Amino acid sequence: MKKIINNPNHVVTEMLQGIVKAHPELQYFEGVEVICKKDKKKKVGLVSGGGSGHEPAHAGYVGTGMLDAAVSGNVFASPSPDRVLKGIQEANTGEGVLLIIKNYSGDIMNFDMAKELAEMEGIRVESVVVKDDVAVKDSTYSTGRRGIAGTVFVHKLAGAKSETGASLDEVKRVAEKTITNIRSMGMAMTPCTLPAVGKPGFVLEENEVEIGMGIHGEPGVEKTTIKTAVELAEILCNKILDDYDYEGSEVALMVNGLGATPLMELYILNNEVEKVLSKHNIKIHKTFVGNYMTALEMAGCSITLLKLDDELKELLDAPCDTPAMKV
Amino acid sequence: MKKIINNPNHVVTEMLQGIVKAHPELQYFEGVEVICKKDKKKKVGLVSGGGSGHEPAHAGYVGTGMLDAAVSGNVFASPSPDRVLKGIQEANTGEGVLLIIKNYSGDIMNFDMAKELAEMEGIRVESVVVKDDVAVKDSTYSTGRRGIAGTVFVHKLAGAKSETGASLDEVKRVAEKTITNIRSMGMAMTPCTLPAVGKPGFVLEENEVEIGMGIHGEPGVEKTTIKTAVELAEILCNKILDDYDYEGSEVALMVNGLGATPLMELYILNNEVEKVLSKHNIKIHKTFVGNYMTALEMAGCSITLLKLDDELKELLDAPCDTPAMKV
Amino acid sequence: MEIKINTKKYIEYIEMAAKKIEASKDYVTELDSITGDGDHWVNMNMGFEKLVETKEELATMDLGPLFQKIGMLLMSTVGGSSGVLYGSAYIKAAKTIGDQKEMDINLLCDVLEAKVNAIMERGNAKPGCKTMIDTLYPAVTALKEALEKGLNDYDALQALKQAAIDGMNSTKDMEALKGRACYQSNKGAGHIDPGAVTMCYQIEVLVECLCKE
Amino acid sequence: MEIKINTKKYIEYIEMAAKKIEASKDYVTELDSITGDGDHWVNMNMGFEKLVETKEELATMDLGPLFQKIGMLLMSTVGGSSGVLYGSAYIKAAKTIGDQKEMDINLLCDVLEAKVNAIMERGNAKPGCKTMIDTLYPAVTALKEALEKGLNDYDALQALKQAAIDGMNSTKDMEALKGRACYQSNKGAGHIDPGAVTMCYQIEVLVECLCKE
Ligand SMILES: Nc1ncnc2c1ncn2[C@@H]1O[C@H](COP(=O)(O)OP(=O)(O)O)[C@@H](O)[C@H]1O
Ligand SMILES: Nc1ncnc2c1ncn2[C@@H]1O[C@H](COP(=O)(O)OP(=O)(O)O)[C@@H](O)[C@H]1O
Ligand SMILES: [Mg+2]
Ligand SMILES: [Mg+2]
Ligand SMILES: [Mg+2]
Ligand SMILES: [Mg+2]
Repeated sequence: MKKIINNPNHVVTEMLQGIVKAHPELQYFEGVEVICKKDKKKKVGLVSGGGSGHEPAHAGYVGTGMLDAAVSGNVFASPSPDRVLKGIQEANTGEGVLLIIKNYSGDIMNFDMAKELAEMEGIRVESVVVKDDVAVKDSTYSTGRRGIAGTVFVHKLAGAKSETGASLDEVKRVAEKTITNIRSMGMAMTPCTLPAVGKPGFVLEENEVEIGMGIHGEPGVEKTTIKTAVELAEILCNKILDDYDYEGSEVALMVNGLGATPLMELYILNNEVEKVLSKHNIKIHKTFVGNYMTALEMAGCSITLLKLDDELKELLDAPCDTPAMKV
Repeated sequence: MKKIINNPNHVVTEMLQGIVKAHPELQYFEGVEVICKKDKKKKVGLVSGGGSGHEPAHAGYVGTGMLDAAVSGNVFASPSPDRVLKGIQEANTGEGVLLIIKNYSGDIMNFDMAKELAEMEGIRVESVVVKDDVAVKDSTYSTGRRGIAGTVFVHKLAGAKSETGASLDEVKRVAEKTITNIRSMGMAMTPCTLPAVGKPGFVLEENEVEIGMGIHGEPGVEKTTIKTAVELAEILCNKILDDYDYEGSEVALMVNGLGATPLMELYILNNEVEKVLSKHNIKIHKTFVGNYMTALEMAGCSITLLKLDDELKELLDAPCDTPAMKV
Repeated sequence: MEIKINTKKYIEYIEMAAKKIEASKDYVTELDSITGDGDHWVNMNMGFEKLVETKEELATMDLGPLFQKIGMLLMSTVGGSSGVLYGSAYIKAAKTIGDQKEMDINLLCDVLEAKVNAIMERGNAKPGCKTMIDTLYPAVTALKEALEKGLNDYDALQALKQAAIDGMNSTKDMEALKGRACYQSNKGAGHIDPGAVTMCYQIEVLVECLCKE
Repeated sequence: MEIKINTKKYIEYIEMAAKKIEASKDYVTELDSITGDGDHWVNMNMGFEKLVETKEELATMDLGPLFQKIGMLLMSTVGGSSGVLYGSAYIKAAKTIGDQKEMDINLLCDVLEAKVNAIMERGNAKPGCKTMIDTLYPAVTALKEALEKGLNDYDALQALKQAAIDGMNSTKDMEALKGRACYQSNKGAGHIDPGAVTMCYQIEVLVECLCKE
């Protein structure tokens, strides 16, 4: 395993220390692994988080116009309720707190429990669950769809809403509306290695890619040979367009890298995605190309579409200033 | 070779098409592979460029407060003089143009020739050469030090100066002062593959890294076994500190990824770099952690220090708005 | 034999359980690697190590606060899914115990029932989802029936244990509906659920601990 | 024999040179892979292909404009270091030719000298840096001496060619001071410089073309 680390068991703490050194406007609570804004404004607090290894998610989205606190678990492991509780406490300025949870049962259980603990302290807490990954069948029966890169749009739009001074219910409504309009689909080209494990969690052959693989290396829908950018754009977009009707609408587009895929390739993919979308008469209002929701050093990508109406568009365009996203 | 591309010979054009689709404020001249701002203000024009494969460099730094035009060659190949000439023409608003060149003999020859061609058209052109890589011995005898990640600081500071309406000579003075105060040192963990070649240009063993390797895979100073973040920070910083006296000064710090190294590792490295610098009584004014100057999908990093005085600090802190850097 | 569980006894049990879990490293890790993300043993082992480390402090507590404390410790140390599930279970059980200083078999039965209810509620799961519930739920049911039938403590505990083992084994052919195994293409079918295994170990050790004198 | 080079003849030479370069793919690529970045053959071949493609247009031009045009085409098509070096060389040579419609051996000598000067100036290099200059510089010197000595055209051209070959071979033991080979730990020593090879091919073909009738 070639990683720039010290002790594999200390990667999260040392990373968060490195983040606040680079971003002195953020504060770090060691032990509970919470990053929050130093400068607090009276407004609905936004908290997200989850396992580490998805950088810049989630600490990179703490700042004006997005999250108020981010809670980190160990690599690919949900943070425990006491950590989330600390995040809630720090994000709370008396206006209540919205939790933005990705749909993994571990995350949901830990965030839910934290919510109960916070409510026992008299903090009003609401939560929304992001489940944008169309690789997985939606289901109320089982855990269902995973939350992946689309989560960043939820941070952005709910954050913008909260910045306007809106109530907790209003911010939650916007977050839910955003979630309803988001779909993502990804693809992996190389495996990733958990620092504490030291070897890749799965294998992809020399010319093999896995369509639909999750951001923790969860199995996707199909292993296949490497595709051209043209083919990939079609496969990923079509899976999204089959699931939700974006035809003729205006969207925000995210072409996300999983960590080891260079910007050159993401831009080439973006070039093809735009062509596919324009064939479907979809107008792209804003495009985000980069590493927004990663899976350690996995090579691969995901595509996310968010259907916009006037309200969502205004919130998307509202300024934000965080380490990983500035609008 | 697993890359998200179509034809290996078209990667540069398709990438630049993808960039302008994501950033409609930029304009792309196909064929000459120039990216420039659509919105032009009367000021000294700043042009940089070089081989492709270093994304977001250089097109990602075109925008307010940084470059006016970026010129791309093929992957790792200098752009030809006619391309650079087009960049100069687009950046010129009558106040003259400054070329920011990385110290590779191909780049220097092509930019110099373009300068002559532009001067024949009556455009005033000056140039500066960035040579920040302390892995290579400085020399007036041979080509000498390579230009690497420190180039981004030159874009930033010269860009900020130009934005103030300063004259070409003044902008050049700032660029040269910045160059004098910059040193960088890098390290590679995996090779990279030129799309048109299809296999890696060199080999690194399972546990091997190469200290001082260049951003095109040029040999470094030493192949060694993988180090901890603590050791790496010391090796890279000490090489820089041995070369130039930063003791007791205030600096801008860049912890740069080469393309495939995840943010988690860069932040862990940043945590250690800060410790080394503080031992040397060096005050970090601002830190940049991310993929700023890459080498395709190489894993690895570089560290850059820029010594600041009041003038440079003010220029560093001045606002800029480009795809890859917003201050 | 009539059992009585006080703080001292429960800590004795915790220490035994910690040993049992420690010894199961390879098997449990392998199960979670096949069906999940491979960390279940690490998680559980960290949790029980933490409890053993804290035993001096735990020894000073009454049974209710002890369960509450164990819940909080497991929740924050184990992490992941099982941390919050065990945390919720112990915290709910603490409420059932209230300020009682000792558990007899009936209270133990209520405590285990509170635990399984807490886990089902927290995990939004029920028997048949291929989880630790498939061990605990039938075990509690068996204990309840045994007590209703008037079996003595020893026999009732044996029934508890046997049902736990059977329950654990029943997860082998199930398809996962909850937890990470549900993302596997075969939903983990053909492999026992790791959480069901560690739950079973805890019940086995509990029964052993209670029956040993 | 007295040589006369007009546009037609020069284009004939270009076509022959294009063939020679095309045939040298493996050898030149290998040399640039060892000492540089492996693209020298691709670069040069693209350039000469482009010239051949453009030959109808080139055929309409006078010698001076022809050289200017070839320079521009090589510059933009070849790219990298050699593109701008050949571009500069041809553009400088165009000035030497001016509006003359034909070259004799003396003008050819001046043209080659203009080329090597342009390359040295553009590359900030001189003989001994392990570059194409190490082929062209001694070749031009040999031609000048031959003409001073009053040798006939045929013998003078043979001297040009032999010096180019010797010059090319002399790069084998040199350490690179310019170009990518200077980043190699051994500075490319032990391997002939690829740019010196393609330069030599061009001179050999030129001599062959001029001497063939
Ligand atoms: N929703 C749930 N309800 C009940 N038990 C669950 C649920 N999800 C997971 N589990 C149990 O937790 C075990 C996995 O725990 P662990 O590996 O520690 O956490 P994670 O799945 O977060 O990595 C599974 O084997 C299963 O028994
Ligand atoms: N500064 C220079 N002066 C003269 N010739 C040079 C110089 N730098 C490189 N060359 C020549 O160019 C050749 C390499 O050309 P090429 O591979 O096409 O370009 P690049 O080095 O940019 O990849 C070298 O073999 C050498 O002969
Ligand atoms: Mg886990
Ligand atoms: Mg080259
Ligand atoms: Mg697990
Ligand atoms: Mg080359």
